[in-house]
Amino acid sequence: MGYDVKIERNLLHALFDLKGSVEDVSSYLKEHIGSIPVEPNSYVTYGNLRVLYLGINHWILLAPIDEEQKLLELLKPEFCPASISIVLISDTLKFFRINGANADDIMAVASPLNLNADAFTNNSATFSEVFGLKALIMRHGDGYQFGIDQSFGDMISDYLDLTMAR
Amino acid sequence: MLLINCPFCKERNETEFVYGGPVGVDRPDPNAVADQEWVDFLTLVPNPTGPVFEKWWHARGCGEWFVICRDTVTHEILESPDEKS
Amino acid sequence: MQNYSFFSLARNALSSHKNWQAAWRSPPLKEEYDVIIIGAGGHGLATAYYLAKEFGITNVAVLERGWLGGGNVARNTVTVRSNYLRDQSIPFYVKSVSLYEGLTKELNFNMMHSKRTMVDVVHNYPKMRDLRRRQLTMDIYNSTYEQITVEKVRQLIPALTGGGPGSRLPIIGGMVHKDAGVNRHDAVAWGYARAADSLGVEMHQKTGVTALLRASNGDIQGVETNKGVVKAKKVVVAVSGHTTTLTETAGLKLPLRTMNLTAFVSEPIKPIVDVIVNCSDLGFYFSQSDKGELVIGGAPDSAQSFRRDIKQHVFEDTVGAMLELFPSFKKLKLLRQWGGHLDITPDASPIMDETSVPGLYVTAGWWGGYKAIPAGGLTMAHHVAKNMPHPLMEAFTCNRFKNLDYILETGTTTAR
Amino acid sequence: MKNHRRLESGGRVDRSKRLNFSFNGRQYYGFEGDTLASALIANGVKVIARSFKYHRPRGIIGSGIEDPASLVELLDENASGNNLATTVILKDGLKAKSINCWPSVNFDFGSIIQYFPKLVPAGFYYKTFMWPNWHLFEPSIRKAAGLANAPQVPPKKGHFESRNAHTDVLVIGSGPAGLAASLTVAKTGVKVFLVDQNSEPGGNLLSSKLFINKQPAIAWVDDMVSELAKMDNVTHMQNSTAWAYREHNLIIVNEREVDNSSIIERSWRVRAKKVVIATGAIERALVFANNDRPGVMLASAVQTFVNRYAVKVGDNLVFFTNNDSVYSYIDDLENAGINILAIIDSRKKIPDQCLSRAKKIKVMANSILKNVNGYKQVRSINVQSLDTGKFETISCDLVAHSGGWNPAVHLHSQSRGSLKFNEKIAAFVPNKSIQNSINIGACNGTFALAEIFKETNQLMSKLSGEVKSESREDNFEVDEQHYSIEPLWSTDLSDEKEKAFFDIQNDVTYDDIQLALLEGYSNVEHVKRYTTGGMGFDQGKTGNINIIGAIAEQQGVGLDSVGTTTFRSPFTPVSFGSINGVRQGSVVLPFRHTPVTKWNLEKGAFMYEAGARWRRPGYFPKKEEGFQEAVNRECETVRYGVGVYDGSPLGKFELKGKDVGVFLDLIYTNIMSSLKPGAGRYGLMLSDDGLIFDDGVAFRIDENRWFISTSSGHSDAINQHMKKVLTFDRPDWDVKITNTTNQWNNATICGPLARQLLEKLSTNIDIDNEAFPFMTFREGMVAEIPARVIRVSFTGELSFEINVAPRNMLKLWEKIIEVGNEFKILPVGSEASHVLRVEKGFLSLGHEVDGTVDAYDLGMGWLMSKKKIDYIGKRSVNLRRGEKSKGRRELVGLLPHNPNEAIPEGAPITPKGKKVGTEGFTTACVWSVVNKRWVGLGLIEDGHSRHGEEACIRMKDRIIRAEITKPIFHDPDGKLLRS
Repeated sequence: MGYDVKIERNLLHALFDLKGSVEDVSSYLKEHIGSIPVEPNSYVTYGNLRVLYLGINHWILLAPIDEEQKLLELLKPEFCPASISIVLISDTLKFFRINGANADDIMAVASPLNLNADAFTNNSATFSEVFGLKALIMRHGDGYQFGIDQSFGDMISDYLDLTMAR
Repeated sequence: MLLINCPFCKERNETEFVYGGPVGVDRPDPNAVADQEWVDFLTLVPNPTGPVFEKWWHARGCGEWFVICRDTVTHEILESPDEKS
Repeated sequence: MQNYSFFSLARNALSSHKNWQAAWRSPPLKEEYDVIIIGAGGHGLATAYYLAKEFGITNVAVLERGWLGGGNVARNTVTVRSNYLRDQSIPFYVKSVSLYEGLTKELNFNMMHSKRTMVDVVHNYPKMRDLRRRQLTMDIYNSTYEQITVEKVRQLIPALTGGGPGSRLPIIGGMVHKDAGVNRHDAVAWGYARAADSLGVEMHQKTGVTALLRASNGDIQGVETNKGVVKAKKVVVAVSGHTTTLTETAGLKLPLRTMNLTAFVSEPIKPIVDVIVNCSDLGFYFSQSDKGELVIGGAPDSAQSFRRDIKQHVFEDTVGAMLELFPSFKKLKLLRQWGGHLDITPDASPIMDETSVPGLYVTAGWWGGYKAIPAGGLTMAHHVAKNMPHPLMEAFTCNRFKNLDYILETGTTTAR
Repeated sequence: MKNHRRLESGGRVDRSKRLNFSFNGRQYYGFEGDTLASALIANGVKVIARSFKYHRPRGIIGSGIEDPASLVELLDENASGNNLATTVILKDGLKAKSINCWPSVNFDFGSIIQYFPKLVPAGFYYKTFMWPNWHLFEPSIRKAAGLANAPQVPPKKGHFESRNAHTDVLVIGSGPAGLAASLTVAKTGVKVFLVDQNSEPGGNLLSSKLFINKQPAIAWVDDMVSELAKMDNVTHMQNSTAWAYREHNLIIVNEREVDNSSIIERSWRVRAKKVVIATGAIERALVFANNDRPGVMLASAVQTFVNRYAVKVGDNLVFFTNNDSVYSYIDDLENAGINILAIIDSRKKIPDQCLSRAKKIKVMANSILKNVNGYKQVRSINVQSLDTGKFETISCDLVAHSGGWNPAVHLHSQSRGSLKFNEKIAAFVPNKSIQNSINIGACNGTFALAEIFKETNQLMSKLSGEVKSESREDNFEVDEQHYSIEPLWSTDLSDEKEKAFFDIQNDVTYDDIQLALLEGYSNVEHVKRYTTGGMGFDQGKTGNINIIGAIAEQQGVGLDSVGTTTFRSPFTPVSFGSINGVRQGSVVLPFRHTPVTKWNLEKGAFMYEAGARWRRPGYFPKKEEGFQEAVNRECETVRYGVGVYDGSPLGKFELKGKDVGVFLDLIYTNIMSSLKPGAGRYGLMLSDDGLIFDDGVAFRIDENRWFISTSSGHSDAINQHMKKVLTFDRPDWDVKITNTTNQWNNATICGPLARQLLEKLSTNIDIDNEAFPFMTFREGMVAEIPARVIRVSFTGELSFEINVAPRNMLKLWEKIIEVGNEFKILPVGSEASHVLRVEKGFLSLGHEVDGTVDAYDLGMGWLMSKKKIDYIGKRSVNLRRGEKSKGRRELVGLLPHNPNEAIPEGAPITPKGKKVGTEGFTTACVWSVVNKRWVGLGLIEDGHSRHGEEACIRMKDRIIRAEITKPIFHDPDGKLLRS
């Protein structure tokens, strides 16, 4: 008897890493996208685009991969002021989606993060651990998605197969 | 396995962190100190049976370096940095 | 000293074992001794014994805060070996191993020293190169290390069924260290204590030293204990883990940090592994005791600690590593686990020296110091008695850090 | 066989579900709800095991985890070593056998040792087997070691799991206290975990026939459980043992009988804000002669077997007690048809309420059970009245004894809570909690049910306050219970010839304890270690307290001052498989792939484990080609044509901010801030104690943007290092670091034909040497892929490192191989890279840098900036070198006199090859394809001034002589890499 989950593997998103003071980044983003989230480890949504607040002076902009070029042109990483840093990092993370009745079971095996509903809400996003590796975790549908360093993608795939209990 | 209070992410499992050693004296100006003082800076660290200030890096989290005060006997964390954002 | 032998056992059996003498006396604490040794652990007791035996200094008190033999000598994984890397270290450990081999007879106390060889299981080529460097350097000092094939590894350890060609980290070969052995740790403490006692050394348990006392000229002049002040012109600190706690009472700072290292045993099972297995690439080592328990160790905890405790993630890493090579142990059960704290220097090699406080000696920074007990005790006693370091301990001074001269020993703990 | 000891009715076994099992090869059956122990008793099996030292026959003594003796080995698909029959849940087809006996449990050769017991007192092995040598004795003693056999193979079906959980409250134990506490707390809405080691909830209520609220206690249990089951915020698990209480309220729980058939066992790491320990109490044994004979049992076990499992343990019973608890079993046992012949009570005055329960029974106050007769079965007992000194013999087949009750303080103690000795119940009880936990019920020393409920209510309302809710008042009406005790740590055995056991499993007797104390092993830890008391599978759950009591009595002090031995995890033994969970096979260690890894494997690459968990190709052997041929072929391709390697694992960081220049000047030994956009430099990073930390390159993109690349093994450490320096030492500097290790992959083409190949690949970058010189980078298109091309060289040849996004890497790689075909391109593995860098004398961290050398020793003093006032490590390097620079080990080349003789890497160099301390060692040695000979690198004392001299490499059986040279064997002027 295995766990009842559907797993999508190795997905790519358009990702931009943003660093700088809250003032600098919020004014730059306000101009191009919208206001930034206030709560640590949460995100705000603009259409199909999310701004994730993931660390002190650190944000990630996440969008479908086919928006990448458009965002590059919009954000102009090479030309933004010295006080902020914008780096395209889409390839850095491979995303895995886990949905279904037992998604919580899989995540309980994978991550020590407190994923209870009151501790990890629908607009939570955070770097934590998945199978001992740094991972960007969010809720997705009735389950979760997490991004992992690209080079570890095959390993995470193996780990998920082992965890599925089949 | 400690539960460490990160200034940004709040309480997280110790496995997300990397230990960075106890907080000793500040790095002296290498051109202004005597040999002995420089060596002491490098080799002598606080080693109390009780509270010690120490550095931790939230390697598998937000990436912040910060200082907590932890009791080396009970492992209780006595002080954590204020929440920053 | 009452002789222990089969005949004495048989003779005492006739009197229903009512005539055995106490292994050591409990004399009253005197006001002054020639030498005070703080800590009735392995190193403290061995130092006391050799002071009396080799150098005729018998007016010695060993002061112990808790119970005799209760330090790390009560908590280690009893591996005795000499496969070190550096010229400074190898001859010291070779000496220690040879002293261990004669200890049962010397002390008339069966340590059950079992020279059962250690097998290093090797998974990568850089490691093999490092071990080959050891092998050829060790040969200079008559310590043996031989490279063996994967097939030979499996022949020596039939239960090792993991680590095959398709595994995550296939085994590429091994190294055999025939000098390595295991023995009974409590017997080492008790044997030294009994022999030292018979030569006149006094053991004082539940006698905690609270401070080191210095004379106005700065020399050491004794210690303050929970039972009052005791004087001595020479004081040896042998209190792994708590070294700085004590030396700082004399205003002496030492480059030591205290950390926690853990070990665990399995349920007792019929003999299944006859050698000491060490696998630093995965991160575990074990041997099987004569009681049938597997005695298993892994990596230390990262942070400073005086709490003898288990870090669950460090423990799980060790278990996972062991199961990778010994998958049949999955249904084997953990019976008992424990921690011990020890202090570590910046280069992870020990300090054995007279300190900058005249008359105050320390033996500290032992990171896997069980194997060093006989040689550590002998050389420390030599230093105390002759006011000059023993040639085998010359490198392990406090002063080496003044010039940042490190003696870096990788793999100072058996794993990692 | 039939269940002839099974009662007609009652108990919690399901008589409609018959389960067949075998024990020692014989077939039996039991019912669902049985343990192996209860089923064996039902079938009349009395001898279960043989003891460790004396091989005495042993039966079932307890009814659960406290049992010290009923060890069996499980076979076949459930194979596992030592298991208490009392905790093995009976399954259809179960196979078990006795442990530690040969040839059989009923006729055991080892038992011969018991006829010479005088020769084997405690610690006898320390005193003998010394002459002529221990080695002669060890093999035969070792054979006797251990108990069960370890399983020979891992479980064939299923796997283990370990997982995490977070809860507000964790309640451990689902006895009366735990159930009441769980419901009270759960009603406040907080998240509650309730775990219990038994197969059914109810704890002690399963064994008793008490009434709560005028209904049988078990009905109350059912009510509580079903109410809890309705609540979403409650997770309730039976068969789940909390076995470790770690720091910061982390409790490890082992779950068996998992509701997922493919999971054998599951381990939970439960992090709880508050822990409620309700683990009950464990009955302790009394010490009297032959107290180990089959048929001598703990009194509570007899009650449990009768009430819970409906098995009649014996027909004629004698109680031996020092406390009240046995008196409450009388009715239950008599109702089951057990004939209670006598109650031997060591107390002078027995409480009235006890006597009133035993009106029809012979109660012998101030009396002692002297010894038990019978070998494999109790036949009779001798009782002595301490009033008269007279003896009496009573024929019986069952002795049920009770030495009182020990609160199960194990978890409290593991959590570092302190204990105190409570005289009233003569037991250690929790004193102060150190972590956020409380003890309730019997584990807190509160034994009477009414008081348990009262205490639970009180403590829970306090706790509920903490978890923000109003308190609740339950009013349980329960039948009265009383408990009083006068401790009896051991009967007087001074003139006793028979053995009386303190630790039944390890065969530790009264004499052993006395001997240890006589010989000065006076501390409780000494006694434990000298006698091995309490060190068995049961860790002394029923017997340790008696050892402590015996020491206290001998030394004339209270138990408080003797103290306990340390309570260690696990509470009960737990399988390594469950601790480990799913981590096995390919994921036992992390591994990293590049987009080319699969291609490498398909091309037959021999893969190596490299730093930072990368799996990299070592070399690409053709069929029937050896290692050296393959490596030579790859090296020659690079030296004379063009090769390509996958450099993706290199660590990469992008740095931005106005202070990046000065920051790089601080962390590298040389000056980086003077670089022009587009240009880069090789540099060394040191740690502040002057040891070499890493080597790599830094490039400037524009005024405020830079990128650096590091060795693959150190990229995480360098990330950590840079951020640490910025946080603690230079908090005001504006440097923003983004790890781009995974954003860029690269294929590096190297060799004299590299430029031609790049041209063929088609690129819009001007790749002429003038326009694009060594140590610069350009951005543009290569093979229609956006790329950043960098001119660095780790081989000494003309090289282009073509960096692209990972999604394009395989495409680029395949294109290079395809287009490179005409240049006879080959992929190059790490072995060839090693040869190529040795020929050039380039540094490798793992080889030449072993923690003792600095840049000057390596001949790289030019990297150590004299101009900069400070950089990390500068002061320490200067301090270490001091005035003297003699006697340091310096990097040299080694040319073996015999060009065809290789020097093993790592081999030591000694003065004149003598068997004396080393003066250096061989760091690397390779077959040089350009020199057609073996060439080596080594570190040797004062090597820089010894060029032309002879180095003697000392092997075990010979000396290899080599000429000391400059450490460079190819293109000494570096023309090729700049070409």
